[in-house]
Amino acid sequence: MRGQSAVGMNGNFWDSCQSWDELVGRCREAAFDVAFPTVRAWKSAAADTGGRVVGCFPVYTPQEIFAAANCLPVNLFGGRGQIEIDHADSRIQSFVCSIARSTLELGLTKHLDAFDGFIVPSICDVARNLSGVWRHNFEHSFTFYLHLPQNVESEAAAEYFRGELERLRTEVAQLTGAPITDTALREAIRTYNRNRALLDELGARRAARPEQWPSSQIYSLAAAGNVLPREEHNALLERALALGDAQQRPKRDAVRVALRGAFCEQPPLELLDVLEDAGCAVVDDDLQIGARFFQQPVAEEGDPLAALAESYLHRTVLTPVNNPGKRSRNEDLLRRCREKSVQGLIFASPKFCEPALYDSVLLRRAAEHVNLPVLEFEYEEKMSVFESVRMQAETFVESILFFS
Amino acid sequence: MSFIAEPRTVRYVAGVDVGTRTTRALLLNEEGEECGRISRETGARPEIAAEQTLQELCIHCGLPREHIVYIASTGYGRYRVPFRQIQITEMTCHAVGALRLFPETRTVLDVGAMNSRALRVADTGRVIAFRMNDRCASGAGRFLERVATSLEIQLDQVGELSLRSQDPQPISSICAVLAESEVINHVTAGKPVEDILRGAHNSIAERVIALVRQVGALPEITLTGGVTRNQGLVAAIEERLGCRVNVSPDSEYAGALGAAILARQRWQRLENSTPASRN
Amino acid sequence: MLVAGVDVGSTMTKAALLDENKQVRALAMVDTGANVVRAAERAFREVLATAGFEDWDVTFTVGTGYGRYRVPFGDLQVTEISCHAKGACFLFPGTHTVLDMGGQDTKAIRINETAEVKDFAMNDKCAAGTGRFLTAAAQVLGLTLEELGTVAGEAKKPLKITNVCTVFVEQEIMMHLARGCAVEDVLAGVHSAIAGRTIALLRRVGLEEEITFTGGVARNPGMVRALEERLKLKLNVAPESQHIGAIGAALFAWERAAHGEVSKRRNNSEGRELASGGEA
Amino acid sequence: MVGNYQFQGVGRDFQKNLLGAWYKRLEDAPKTGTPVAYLFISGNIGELLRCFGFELAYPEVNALQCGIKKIAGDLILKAEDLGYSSDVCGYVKNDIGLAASGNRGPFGTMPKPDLLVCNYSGCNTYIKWFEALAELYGARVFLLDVPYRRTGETLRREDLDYVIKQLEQLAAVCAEISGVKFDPDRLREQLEYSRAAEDLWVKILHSAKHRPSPFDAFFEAVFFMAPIYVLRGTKECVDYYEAAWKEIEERLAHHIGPVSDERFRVVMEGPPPWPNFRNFWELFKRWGVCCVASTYSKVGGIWDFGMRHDPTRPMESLAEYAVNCYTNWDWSLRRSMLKRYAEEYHADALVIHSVKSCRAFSVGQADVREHFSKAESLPTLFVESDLADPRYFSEAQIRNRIDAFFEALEHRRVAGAARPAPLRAGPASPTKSRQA
Repeated sequence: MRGQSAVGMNGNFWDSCQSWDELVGRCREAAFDVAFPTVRAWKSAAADTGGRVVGCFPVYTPQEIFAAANCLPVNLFGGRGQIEIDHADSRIQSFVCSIARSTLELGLTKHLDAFDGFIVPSICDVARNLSGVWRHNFEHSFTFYLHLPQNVESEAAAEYFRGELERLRTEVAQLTGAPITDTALREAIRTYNRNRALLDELGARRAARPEQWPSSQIYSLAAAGNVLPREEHNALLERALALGDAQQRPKRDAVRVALRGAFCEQPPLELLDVLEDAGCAVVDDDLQIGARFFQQPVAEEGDPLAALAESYLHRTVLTPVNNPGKRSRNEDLLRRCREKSVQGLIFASPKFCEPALYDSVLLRRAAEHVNLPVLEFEYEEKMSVFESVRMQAETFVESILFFS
Repeated sequence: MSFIAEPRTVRYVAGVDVGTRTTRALLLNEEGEECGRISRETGARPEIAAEQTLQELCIHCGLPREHIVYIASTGYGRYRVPFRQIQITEMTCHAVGALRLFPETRTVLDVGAMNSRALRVADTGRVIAFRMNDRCASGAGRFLERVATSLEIQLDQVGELSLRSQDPQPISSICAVLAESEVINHVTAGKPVEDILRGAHNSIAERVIALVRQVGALPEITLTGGVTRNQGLVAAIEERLGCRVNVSPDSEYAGALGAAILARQRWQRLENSTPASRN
Repeated sequence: MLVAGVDVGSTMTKAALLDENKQVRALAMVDTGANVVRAAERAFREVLATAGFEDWDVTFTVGTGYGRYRVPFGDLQVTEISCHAKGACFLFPGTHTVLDMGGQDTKAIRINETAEVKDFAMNDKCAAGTGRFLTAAAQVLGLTLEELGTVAGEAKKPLKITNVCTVFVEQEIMMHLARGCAVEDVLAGVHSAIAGRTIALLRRVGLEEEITFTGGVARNPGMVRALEERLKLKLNVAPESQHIGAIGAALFAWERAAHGEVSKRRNNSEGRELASGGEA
Repeated sequence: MVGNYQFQGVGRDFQKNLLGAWYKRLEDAPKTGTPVAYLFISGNIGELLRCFGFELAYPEVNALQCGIKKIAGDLILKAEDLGYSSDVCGYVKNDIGLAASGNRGPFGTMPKPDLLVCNYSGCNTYIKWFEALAELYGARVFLLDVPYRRTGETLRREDLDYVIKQLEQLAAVCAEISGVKFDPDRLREQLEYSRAAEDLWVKILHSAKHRPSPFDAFFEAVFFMAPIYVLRGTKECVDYYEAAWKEIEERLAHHIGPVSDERFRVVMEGPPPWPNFRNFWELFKRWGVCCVASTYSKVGGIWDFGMRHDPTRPMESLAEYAVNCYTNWDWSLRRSMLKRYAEEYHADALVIHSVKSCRAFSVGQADVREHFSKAESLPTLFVESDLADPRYFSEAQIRNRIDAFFEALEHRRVAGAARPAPLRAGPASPTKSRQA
């Protein structure tokens, strides 16, 4: 039943979208509705087969394991600025990032009643403690804390993480009541590899012709994947690639920028529009990076869990919350900037996000060392006033356009 | 080249700075020399303020409107100037303006009512790095207004008074509002007003200088914005920086001046090339 | 027998005078201003004058509010939290939760039948969303605090306001107005933004009915409405909501006096000088 | 008065001398050519590193010292000038600021590290901290990946094996850097000392079960605990706790404690506000409050429930210790620990001091407050400030909360009694209170 459409329509629903704008519009409806309509639809369609829904906290969760078990893994990105932090405020203090507070709020306000479980990877101190708070407040639901090794070069880590995935596999099997076969896992890996390839293709096309692929729009296309089965998202993305090229937009005189900091808490869509209005063309970003976390496909043969473990340890995009091992975050970022001929670097850190705030200091130094202009500001998922960001972005653009 | 110069109309460029409180306009001729400046209250409708300011400027300089060939707007209302050719942010303009006022400027510190900004600028006027402090309590002007009220003294006196301080009192609160109660606590603890005021000025200086350091302050440092008129704050800033800062009575016009300079630059480019469009 | 309570708040200083039957004989309120000591003196003298008594008629005086230790003639200091609990419970015996919104602080207090404070929570490091925020909003729009609520009532489509920082409310409001938003919609947004923060605070102590709303902001009908709409229940609001802290303080004084404690002023002479003004 | 007492103040003075000597050794390390390793307090594996002749430095402890000496504020500003946000950990900024000013602190000069051992990956901030130092000093980082102790009382075998494997790798790295061969006997010898010190320390902690408590398990413990975290595994560390225990025994004999009149016994959760340590303590003393148990005194490791370093199973017990520092415990374990403290130490209330800097500590404390004040109906006070950044300590606010809280407790106590409560906090008499 994994071909099942989440929007409760036939599998080729997305092919029926005739225009780019219609496609983007539908994605927005599906992706940013905190009532999770597509998830509820999927749940009711999967009811007879015992399908389960599990919410995944950023950044990285091996969703293949859920997909292989007749589960719908849903990427949770907090309240998307649409809900008030009300009940959660008495559980997590105000100096903690919005996403942790609003994700808990989603749970406490019954937005997640279609969900059967929650998984938190060990990305930071907040996420780690959130797992305990979650377990305390939702005692009877499935809560899994996933330990992501922080010493990727140690062979002990590979073995331990393989075991960690095995434990997850066992617990998920208990949740659904059916064992998870290697064959099913390999199929899921193939589907996710395809999904990552399509997302990368989307990014590549934007990098080639930014005016053609407005960031907030391709963001919405990618975001739909958070609440859809991957097969369906793949169909959607294929349609998008077909429709996108047909678009004709005037070429704009803009500065090519790389955006960093949004690997976990997501900015409001308006922020992306404001940046592009101000004359930035975002050609590289780490938005919703979890969906395209691996730089090469996960091995589709052999032991699937070992393959997932190996990919996590050695083929990931470098973020502030995974250990680079022998690699270097600075070089990684500067290389990507060169490849995409980036003219300016924007560090947009979520307020109170310590990992992002620590890294931006070191990365900024590295960028300035090669005379790559840097703009830094903070955002919150619930921000609604963009005047200050707009002005900073415009000044940044002016400093590059007028004086070079 | 001919011996008889052909009669031709002189052409001008203008910069219009639409601030929250005041709208200022400044006129440059083709050679980039200033030909006039004017200011008026912004009021509720920036469009109207901008329009009237420009008209007054024309009258003031006695020239027909059509002789102004390029107009750059800046300030918070920059998008609401209907007749602009381009809008530029106040940060870019302040940098260019400050550089015109003090050619050796490498750092600009713009302290406004609520926001403070530090800019590191190249000799070209290009903004190399900048930091804005638009977090709570960053507002220098507003903070002083609050302190003045709670001390029951005139705003224009606070700077003067603070300079007489022998023993400045610390004010630590991050929130401008809560800082008031600290001020009141000092008062009731019987501390002299000038010491409390100096403390308030110091705490503002601390915050804005943090911005300056973050952009990597290089001399010379030029101070712009409304609070430049407050010697107390200027003194507090200089004391903490351990160096003099440039302050000019014209600094209030730094934004309009910068806009005008960039307008002229842009117009000249347009004259000999067709640049790409920016919205 | 007469007892007094003086509540020295960040913006207003309030005084209450009670007699042996716990009847409120007089209330007074003055601006705190820069000199807390003088404010306390003024409020105290005013309340005596209204009721027609002299300071030595007062058996016992309790000081409260953030300036409580600066009430020179106070025989005892009690935090405003205990006093608001006491006062609220006195005026509305069914009270189990007290919400006090003053100038800089918002407090949620859970109490039992005997006004015993079970739990309390306060806004933290910043004055965002406190009474001062409304004052600032009123200033920008040139309205009085009383008008604020009324105007907000006329809102068609309330605005979403996220930044409740008191320093930035001006900027944010001006920006919305510049975009052509209606004043009432902006104000409604302001009220519901504060209500949101306040209710989060109430939840920390756990929202037990009845809820009594005290402090200056309780005078703002718009705030009352915004809270009642979100909570879906009615709030107790007393006409003397601003004086509840002072009344609570007076009640503590009454307990002491009832147990035969007598003000130090009664038997020392410099006490009188103190009471009759004089800087600290 | 003090004459009657033979051992009072020993715990404090001895500790000062010990730390002084240790800092001296660190300062001289470059001259003596001793290799220096930086590591963290939480679950530290100092015994193993000492086997290779490393002198150990703890950036946290330096930050703490700067806090108490009230220079943290300036150092933090220095780090913020380098681009660090006002929202990141004050300890880290303090240390970066210190490094940027030649590493000269109130304790002397810190030598450069030859090895950075991030011995606790549970705190992501630790990792970021050493990533920054690695770039600063060009030193090598060894990251010991310590799995979180998730819900469930029993240790997970796979977690221990994982840590043990890494400890073996660490030993290899140490040998490579120091050129010293690993000597198991030396490790066993140190673990013997560790265990001895741990036994004594636990005796001291348990003494707080007496009424009145002879010692404040938070405000005093933070000084008493220093040696077991930084010098554990040495003989002088054992000597220290023998001396400290004598002091406690004497206090028990004379029924004296940190407050002259013990009116409230509380369990304290969270670290202290170092730059305002004294004022903070005074705010509680005014009410006759004694902390009878605290979680901060367990940041390094938890022994009072039986855990010990064990010479017969060196690596195994090092691993157990590493995964058993307080912040590595899941909230369900932390809650049950707090509950147990409240019961076993007969506490009247729980006080949570929530610090912004340390998310590992504070995220979820509000949930704990929720749990104890409602489900467990244990009076719970929640105050917020910071452990290093003086800008976050607002005395007026904190005092207000503390006064209101104990006022209420006092009411409750005398509820029904003839006389109303003596609302004014009685001052603790200086003559009898120790370590004040």
